[in-house]
Amino acid sequence: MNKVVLNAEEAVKDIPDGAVLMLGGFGLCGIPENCISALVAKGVRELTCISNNAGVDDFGIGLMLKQKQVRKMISSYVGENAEFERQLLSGELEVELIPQGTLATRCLAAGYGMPAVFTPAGVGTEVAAGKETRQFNGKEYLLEMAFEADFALVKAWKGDTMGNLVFRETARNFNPLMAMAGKITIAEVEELVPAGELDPDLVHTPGIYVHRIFQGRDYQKRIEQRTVRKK
Amino acid sequence: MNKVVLNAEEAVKDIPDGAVLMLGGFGLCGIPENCISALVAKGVRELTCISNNAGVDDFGIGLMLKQKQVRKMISSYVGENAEFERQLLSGELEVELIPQGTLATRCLAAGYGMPAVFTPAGVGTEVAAGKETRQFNGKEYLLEMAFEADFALVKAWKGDTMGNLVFRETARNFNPLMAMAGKITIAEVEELVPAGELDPDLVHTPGIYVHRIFQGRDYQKRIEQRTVRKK
Amino acid sequence: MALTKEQIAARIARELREGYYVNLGIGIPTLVANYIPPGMQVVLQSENGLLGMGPFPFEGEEDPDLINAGKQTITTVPGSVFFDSAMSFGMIRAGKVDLTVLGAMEVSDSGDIANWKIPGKMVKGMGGAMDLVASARNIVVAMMHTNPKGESKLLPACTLPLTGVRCVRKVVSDLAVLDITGDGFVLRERAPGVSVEEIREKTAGRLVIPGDVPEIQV
Amino acid sequence: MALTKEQIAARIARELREGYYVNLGIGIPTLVANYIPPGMQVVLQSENGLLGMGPFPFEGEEDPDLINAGKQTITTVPGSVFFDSAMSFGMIRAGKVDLTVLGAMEVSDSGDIANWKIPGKMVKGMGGAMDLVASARNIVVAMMHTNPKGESKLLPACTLPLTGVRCVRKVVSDLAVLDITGDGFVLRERAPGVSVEEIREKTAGRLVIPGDVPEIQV
Repeated sequence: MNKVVLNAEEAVKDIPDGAVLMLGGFGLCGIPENCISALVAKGVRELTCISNNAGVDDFGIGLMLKQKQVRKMISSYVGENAEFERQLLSGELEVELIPQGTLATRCLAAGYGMPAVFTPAGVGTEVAAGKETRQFNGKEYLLEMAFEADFALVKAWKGDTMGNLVFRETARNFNPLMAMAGKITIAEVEELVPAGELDPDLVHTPGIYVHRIFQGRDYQKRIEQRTVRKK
Repeated sequence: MNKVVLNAEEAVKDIPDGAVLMLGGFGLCGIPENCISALVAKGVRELTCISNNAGVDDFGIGLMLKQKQVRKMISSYVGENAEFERQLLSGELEVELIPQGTLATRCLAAGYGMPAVFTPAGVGTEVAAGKETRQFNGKEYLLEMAFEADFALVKAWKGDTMGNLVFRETARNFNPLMAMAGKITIAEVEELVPAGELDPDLVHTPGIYVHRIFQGRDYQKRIEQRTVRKK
Repeated sequence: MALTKEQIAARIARELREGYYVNLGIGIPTLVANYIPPGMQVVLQSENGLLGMGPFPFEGEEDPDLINAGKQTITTVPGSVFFDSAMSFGMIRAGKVDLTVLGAMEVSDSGDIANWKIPGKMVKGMGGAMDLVASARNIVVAMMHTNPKGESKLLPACTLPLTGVRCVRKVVSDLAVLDITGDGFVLRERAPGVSVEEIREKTAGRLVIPGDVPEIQV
Repeated sequence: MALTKEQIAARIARELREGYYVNLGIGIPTLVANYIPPGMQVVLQSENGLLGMGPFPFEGEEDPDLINAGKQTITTVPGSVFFDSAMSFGMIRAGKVDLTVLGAMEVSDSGDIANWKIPGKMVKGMGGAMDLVASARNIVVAMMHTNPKGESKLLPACTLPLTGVRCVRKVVSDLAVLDITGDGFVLRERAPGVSVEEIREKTAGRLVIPGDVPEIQV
């Protein structure tokens, strides 16, 4: 039951070309930095990435885009990335834009064994094109399918050797949802502790959902919009 | 934003005859003891109670059954209660038995604004009678509707004045789900603390779902099956 | 005199009530937080997973793990709580957020809204906007009444790709406050010194003028 | 010699593998926990909201907030985690539990199971059984081969109301170990000293005997 692997390289070594990946994070907050670096180093290609955002030019998923490792992005918002825009306009990259709550809920559905969910998001818009709709109590909903992902790459604050995870502040975002949704879930953590150190009442992701875990290193945790007030 | 009410009596005072209630707890573990006592004292009748279990003869929902306050139980398991059995056989009480996971998921659906969910539980059994079924990826599912409850009565370990809740051990069970699902949610807590005392990373139920909260008292926390080993 | 962006935000803030849970979009809506009446407690939701958003951090106290939906560094307030994105949109979908304030490129007189995509321009995505407009019980749009060319943004039907249909309940523009009812835009208040005639002229969608229209208190 | 309940549990425990997440039902299945091979780490799920169920507490250390799905007082182990009932059945439904062991009143040769209701008797409810059998990837049933009257409980079709259809993968009875395949009950092992003939006689459902049938190692 020790799910610990040595490092990011070992954790991602069997991710093949063409894999469907989920990557946690919102903007650059709570992204699996170590896994992304390892995927860039490994050079795996033709990836489909399910991730709320696509990073920036020189960080996050942007690093994989720069190496042309990504064939398709499934995201809710993909601004802040010039290389992304170039590849999209040139047709090198495919993008599927879906509402943020739908993205989250399709992850939840996968983790909870629900094959599909109903959401009103996108009813009457181009997002509804080709989708089944249904009324409940006079309100219209879209039927949205649970995601299927080969690997989920998530970043937690703390984790234990059995794969139990705790997230910090808004770096939680999509991470616990994707952790539940991956066929294989790889978690990188800022602090890896022995089983029994985490309060069992206060774990966000039970280890049953996590297959590999490692102690991450050299976290940059970049800030996209540094907004402050004067003292 | 202070959601604190004085006590259970005040918290339940507007629950009318015929209301649909959700009551948290699994067996006698994590049940809203104070709210139940107040409902018994108030004598409100013709209730529909959505609760995994129905208490025992002299505790929990059993106290309300004894006063004939309950018209219908929606539960997954209703053993351990002779008065319950008597009322059921005499036709005074209606019972709808539904699978435990379906019960939990229909609460979740209500709290997450999902009008219905698909679950395989009960496919091919009498639970499926009259229900829509649908295949996804070759597996059959039942379409189950989100619950609608007028009031949810839940018991937490700690809570703050803004209604944020933390549960303890397996007393969590259905409580956070029902807390999300009630039109009006009433939480009783073993320890009520000022806003800001709970670690915001470690709250189980955000206060947005909770309308009234009070400091409970005289908790009995009865044990149904005391199983021990010798030292 | 048309309202400034700050005045639009201040007017919208008058829609707040004690104990409201509120989601504020990017742009003018964000400014609404500056005009919460003193003594009124309102909880700000940030859909990336926070209830109880506080002001920007003091210089040097930025925390990369603590951002809002606009990816800005923020702080918490006492009673704040973090959660994942599914719960965040779950509480939105379940109608637990009392008021949602959004910007818009176009609004129709039946309450349709377009605010995410301009054909021919790079599309960045809808983020959480489609979830918010489809789910929120009470949506107020903060917007300019006309575009830079002077063309009305309050239309009989949106020309841009829709974000949501029949969802906007109120528009507060630089010129007017309008409720959207089954009858179209109902003019409730006008900016100080702005005539009903000017508003009629700049509103392409169906406009209802219910007798006397008071000026917005600024 | 027919197996005792303990021997049935011990035989089922041989289906466990390092790192398995396991849900054990009430009755014989609960006993399986006593036969986990030394050194093998297996995590027990209790569907009321716990991964990492430990043994009963020492006398005087019972905690009313800490019970299993049978409502018995229990303990945790290092690495335990609590969660709500939706997540509990979510992980079951998503197939994250490697092995589920249940009792049964009847099992059919196509893998149907009946274990919750006897017509004419007070019905207490299915609890989590329907969710477990509909969702678990690998279901082993622990049961007596016959009822007290000597009638087979391994049937061509269940006579009692079903708990789930085509879900049981293996039966370990007091007489035999049988896999359920598309062909029916495939006899894999027999209790020491119990003849294939006796098993054939006491199995009403379709029985496949694939050549030599070894005895169960007890």
